[in-house]
Amino acid sequence: MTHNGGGMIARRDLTVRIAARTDLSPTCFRFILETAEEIAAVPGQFGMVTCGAGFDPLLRRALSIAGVARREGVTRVELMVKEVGRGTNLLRHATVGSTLRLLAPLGNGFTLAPVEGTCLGLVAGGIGLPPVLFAAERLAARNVAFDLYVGAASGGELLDVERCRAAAIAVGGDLVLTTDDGSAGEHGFVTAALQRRLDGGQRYGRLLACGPNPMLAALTRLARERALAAELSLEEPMACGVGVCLGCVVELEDGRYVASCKEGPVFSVDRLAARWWP
Amino acid sequence: MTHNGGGMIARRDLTVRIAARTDLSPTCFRFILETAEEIAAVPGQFGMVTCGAGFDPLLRRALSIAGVARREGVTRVELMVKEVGRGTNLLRHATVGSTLRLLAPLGNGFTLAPVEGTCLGLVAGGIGLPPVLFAAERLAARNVAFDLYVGAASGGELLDVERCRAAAIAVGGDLVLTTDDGSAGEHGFVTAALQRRLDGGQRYGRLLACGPNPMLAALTRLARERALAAELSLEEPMACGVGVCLGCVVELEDGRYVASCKEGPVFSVDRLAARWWP
Amino acid sequence: MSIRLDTTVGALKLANPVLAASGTFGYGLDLLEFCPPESLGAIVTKGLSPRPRRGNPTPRIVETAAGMINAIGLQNVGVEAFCREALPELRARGAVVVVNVFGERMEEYLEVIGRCEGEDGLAGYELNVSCPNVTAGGMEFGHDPAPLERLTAMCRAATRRPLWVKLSPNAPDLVATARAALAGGADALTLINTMRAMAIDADARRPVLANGCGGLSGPAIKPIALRMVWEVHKALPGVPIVGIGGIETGRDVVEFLLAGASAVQIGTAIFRDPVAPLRIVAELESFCEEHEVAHVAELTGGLQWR
Amino acid sequence: MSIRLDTTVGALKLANPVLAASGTFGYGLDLLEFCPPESLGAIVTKGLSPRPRRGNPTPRIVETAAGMINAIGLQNVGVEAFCREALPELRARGAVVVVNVFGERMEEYLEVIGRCEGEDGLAGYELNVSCPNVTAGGMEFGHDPAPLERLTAMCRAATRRPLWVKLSPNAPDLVATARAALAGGADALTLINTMRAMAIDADARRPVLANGCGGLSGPAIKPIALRMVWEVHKALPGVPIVGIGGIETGRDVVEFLLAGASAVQIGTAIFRDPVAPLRIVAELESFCEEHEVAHVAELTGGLQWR
Ligand SMILES: Cc1cc2nc3c(=O)[nH]c(=O)nc-3n(C[C@H](O)[C@H](O)[C@H](O)COP(=O)(O)OP(=O)(O)OC[C@H]3O[C@@H](n4cnc5c(N)ncnc54)[C@H](O)[C@@H]3O)c2cc1C
Ligand SMILES: Cc1cc2nc3c(=O)[nH]c(=O)nc-3n(C[C@H](O)[C@H](O)[C@H](O)COP(=O)(O)OP(=O)(O)OC[C@H]3O[C@@H](n4cnc5c(N)ncnc54)[C@H](O)[C@@H]3O)c2cc1C
Ligand SMILES: Cc1cc2nc3c(=O)[nH]c(=O)nc-3n(C[C@H](O)[C@H](O)[C@H](O)COP(=O)(O)O)c2cc1C
Ligand SMILES: Cc1cc2nc3c(=O)[nH]c(=O)nc-3n(C[C@H](O)[C@H](O)[C@H](O)COP(=O)(O)O)c2cc1C
Ligand code: FES
Ligand code: FES
Repeated sequence: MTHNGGGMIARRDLTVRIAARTDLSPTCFRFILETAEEIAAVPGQFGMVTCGAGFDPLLRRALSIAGVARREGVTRVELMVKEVGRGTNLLRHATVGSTLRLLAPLGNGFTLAPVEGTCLGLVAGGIGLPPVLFAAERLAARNVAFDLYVGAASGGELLDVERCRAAAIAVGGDLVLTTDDGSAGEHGFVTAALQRRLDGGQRYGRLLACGPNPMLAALTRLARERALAAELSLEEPMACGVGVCLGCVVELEDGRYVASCKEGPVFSVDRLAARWWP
Repeated sequence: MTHNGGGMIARRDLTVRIAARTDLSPTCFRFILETAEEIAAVPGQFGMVTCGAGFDPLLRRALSIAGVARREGVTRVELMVKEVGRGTNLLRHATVGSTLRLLAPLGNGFTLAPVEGTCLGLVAGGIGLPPVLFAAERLAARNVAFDLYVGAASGGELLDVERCRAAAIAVGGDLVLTTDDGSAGEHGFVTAALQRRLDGGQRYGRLLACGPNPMLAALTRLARERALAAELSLEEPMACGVGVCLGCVVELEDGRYVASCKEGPVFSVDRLAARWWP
Repeated sequence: MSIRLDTTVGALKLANPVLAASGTFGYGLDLLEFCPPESLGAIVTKGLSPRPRRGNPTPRIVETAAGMINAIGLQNVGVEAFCREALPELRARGAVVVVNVFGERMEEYLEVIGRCEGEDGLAGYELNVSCPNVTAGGMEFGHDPAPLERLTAMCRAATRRPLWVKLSPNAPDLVATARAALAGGADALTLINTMRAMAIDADARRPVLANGCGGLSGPAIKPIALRMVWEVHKALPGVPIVGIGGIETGRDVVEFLLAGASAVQIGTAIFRDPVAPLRIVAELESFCEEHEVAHVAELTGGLQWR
Repeated sequence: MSIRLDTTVGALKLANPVLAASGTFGYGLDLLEFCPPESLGAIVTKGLSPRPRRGNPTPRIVETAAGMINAIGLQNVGVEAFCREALPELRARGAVVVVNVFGERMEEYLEVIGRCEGEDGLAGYELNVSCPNVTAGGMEFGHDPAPLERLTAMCRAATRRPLWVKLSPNAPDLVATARAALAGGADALTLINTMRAMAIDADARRPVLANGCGGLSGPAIKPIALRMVWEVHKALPGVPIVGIGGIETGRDVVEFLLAGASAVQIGTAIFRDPVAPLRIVAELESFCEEHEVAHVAELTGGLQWR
């Protein structure tokens, strides 16, 4: 109820320059945003980004931070965006070199601490990749072992496969790719691939996941059935991103609604209300 | 009350590409819009241009056509724009290479026919230049004689002086420049410069003018006092540009309100109600 | 799949549910090359009074966020000029024409209808009882159920053609005015007209509009219009509603139909895009194709409350 | 020139006329590094009820053209938690705090006020009688003059602190409700709350919001809010008004002041820009400098009708 400064890292609202935009798939693109100011973030945290100049669209859009690095006095923030509506369409067509406002870092990220004796399981579905890839690269840098599961609708929608592979290889982990249509990797849902590995005896000390709600629901069921620790990054519609509108609430097991922008967007599955594993 | 097709020239609503934008002054810029389609226009006609992608700003902006030419299958429409508010700000920052919608040509233009025994007087104030320069260049091409009076707040705001000079010289006419602050050309209002020439015996068969309302009011007084024929291009706030909203009406001497987008924007001073020469 | 776009508003059959709104499409003949009137479900004329009206002084319009305020003051050519000059061409083209009627007194409504009754080729009347711009021009009818019912009944007695009453969103009690219009014999309700609004010029310390206040239209009001259509539909199920307010796309039309409208009108959207009504018909058709809606009329009132 | 930004709302002195609105600034401590509560004229708390409330199921918000609809359902921590957990820090910071109060029954309003009366450092109360989201939550008070007067009088009897009543734009007769609030002893009127509105998911054929309807806020409603402020100011000159609705800039504030407001509240703008209220104070100051307004209070009611 009181002051949330995004943990230890100070939130800032900065004017950032669109330094680059590259297509990742027919629907997704990468944004590199630059500023001379310092910003830090942990995987799972997000930013609120302005899109468009007028009052329509009115609100900022929530986007997970896919990476952040500072070099030679410039902070580079990486976003990965899927065009799904008007706001993301405007972002896709924003001029490289023009500026946006980025309010970040917001919310709480994934728990990256290693778990004695096991490795972590990272699971991304579709445009759920950015926080998961960010986590993978941070874990790789700290030499914490993990397997990385990445699913998409089709082969063309698998994003940044080489970086995913490099991160997993760096810690001796597996990269498991799946597509709903079987056009690349294993055929079927990414949660099914995970389940097969679990059934085959693979153990994970903690699952970290982001993706569409049906995937997260499947994962929640799986984690609860097998008593696995799991953290999910949820996507609720957000107006403010900073805990004052109460638009983005998630129902917890105790019946409370909490602001996912502030207490989340990453939630441990055992805190979530039953509607998350219907 | 019925069908207005902009005279003989068909109106069209076209997607046009911003081929170039160049600064003309600290506040004004030139737009070159390209399309493979054919558009024609006469000086004094205007277009309605979209600005921005969303519903804010909602309406198109009215902009006079400063020139139009077709070469090698491409029509180039020239606009000259002063940044005064949100719409024109968005236009200023629109990406070269991106597209706009242009509904044009609209309204009725100046009478360019020569008047036996006299030359024409063309008068532009500030961003009133585009239709007047278009008229000057068309008249020059037809070898109809005119003097060209161009006024601005200061020397830096005198737009496209070389083209103005070239057009006037081509027909042996004078280019008279004035600035309100005396920083270039004659000191004072452009209408005062015109009045001095008239007092000195200069005669004009018809005045064609565009500029801010106070200038047009001064010119109307002058024209009515001396019984000179004069046509003014007026700028009323417009929503539709095509005669259906009745937002842009101008009061005529007979008390009627007529849509300036349809019956104008060019009006003969003798048709205008008294409020035009208060 | 071939989609049926036809619909009915009461007894009136329309080829499609997309109409041009009053005051935003002139007398139907200004945009022939973009949007021929016969291509629409119907056109509603600019509000007609017995005699020509000058309207308000300028400025008459001002843009607002995703909207605009107008205070045109019901400038129009008068019913006589309309019948003589525009109607023949509309008729020749096969346009379905609804005459938007208003007056400062009840008799004036009757005068307009009376003049039109002498003409073939008019599909019906829409009573504008809700214009917020002219103090004497209908405000009281639209806000007060009793006189509204009286006015509607008088007009009802004067014609057998379809009679629509266009409701004011500024009325104290929307459903009460709706009931009054029906009690008076209205065949359908059009909603909504513009919302009373104001813009101020901070530099000049004056209202922007010469009239002071005006009516807000455009996408800004769509969520309110949609709520009002749904509210009236819920309160008076089965009553034909013509929905209007901020419609810009075929998807918007679907929303109004689901909320209970049988047809819709396109107003301010025409100012941004002269081809808007036709584009919207096409978008509506695509939506129906994608969603396997065989007949657009199936959508009316199809909203499932959660 | 040094500009005086201080103003008064009735007897309450404020350092500047820019307040954070209820429901858009939490309990004042969420945006400390962007907008410390003590830097504003005052902050209005999220609506407080006697006991904590869960609020509505999700989705609770949806964006519309230049606006948004919310149906939060008045989720709040309850007055007790507020007084214990947030108020001490607000007090320590020197923030001017107005408690936004609501209840499902009259007694609940009194419970909230009763609990707050035991606390120092509260500047006043704002009664939310206009929340369109909770069927039982104030709707009747805000729409019907008689119960509104009774409610206001009961609350008046319970406190000597400034008492504001926040009016509903959905009320049948705005001026009548304003009069009722004053008759009950209100010191000032806040207007407007959100406008009842609806968004429909055409694919799902359902309302977007779990609650069905919600309240529209943001720039879309500014022209309506401004008109309402002016209307109440004209009808009841001299009555202190706190203006609200779609304010995004210092210039917007000037417009509301000219229309008759003594102070304003910033709501939805905070969602776009966490520093909005402070930025707006700065813009207001610049406006006054440029226009040689020595004291911002001079602007109140300064609109010249044309
Ligand atoms: C914490 C968080 C992190 C996210 N990270 C990413 C990311 O890294 N990459 C990415 O592409 N997308 C991400 N999203 C989803 C992204 O915010 C939406 O896709 C985006 O807001 C859609 O906007 P639009 O205008 O294009 O779509 P529209 O459908 O036109 O948006 C309409 C409204 O719905 C909201 N909305 C629509 N879809 C979503 C959604 N899935 N989640 C939340 N709000 C939504 C919008 O914010 C807007 O207010 C994230 C969402 C959240 C909450
Ligand atoms: C027939 C005609 C021809 C024009 N030709 C030119 C031209 O060649 N170059 C040029 O720079 N400008 C021209 N203008 C003026 C131009 O339309 C306005 O400057 C522009 O609309 C301002 O938009 P904005 O959003 O930047 O300003 P804002 O002040 O933010 O606009 C707010 C609203 O007021 C209207 N508005 C503001 N100023 C004017 C104005 N002077 N005339 C009409 N409406 C206005 C806008 O259309 C908009 O609806 C012309 C206007 C008309 C009517
Ligand atoms: C410029 C203008 C003029 C209008 N004139 C009339 C009119 O004469 N009669 C009428 O009933 N409604 C009139 N209206 C209201 C529209 O028909 C419509 O009800 C309103 O604009 C809301 O729809 P929209 O948001 O699609 O524009 C007018 C609206 C505008 C914008
Ligand atoms: C998400 C949200 C929550 C709100 N909660 C409250 C509330 O608890 N009590 C109240 O009186 N008003 C509440 N309001 C209304 C605002 O205080 C304000 O009256 C309205 O939003 C219009 O102002 P705006 O356009 O500046 O947002 C809320 C508004 C929003 C958008
Ligand atoms: S988005 Fe506003 S509280 Fe979370
Ligand atoms: S701008 Fe609409 S009638 Fe002229």
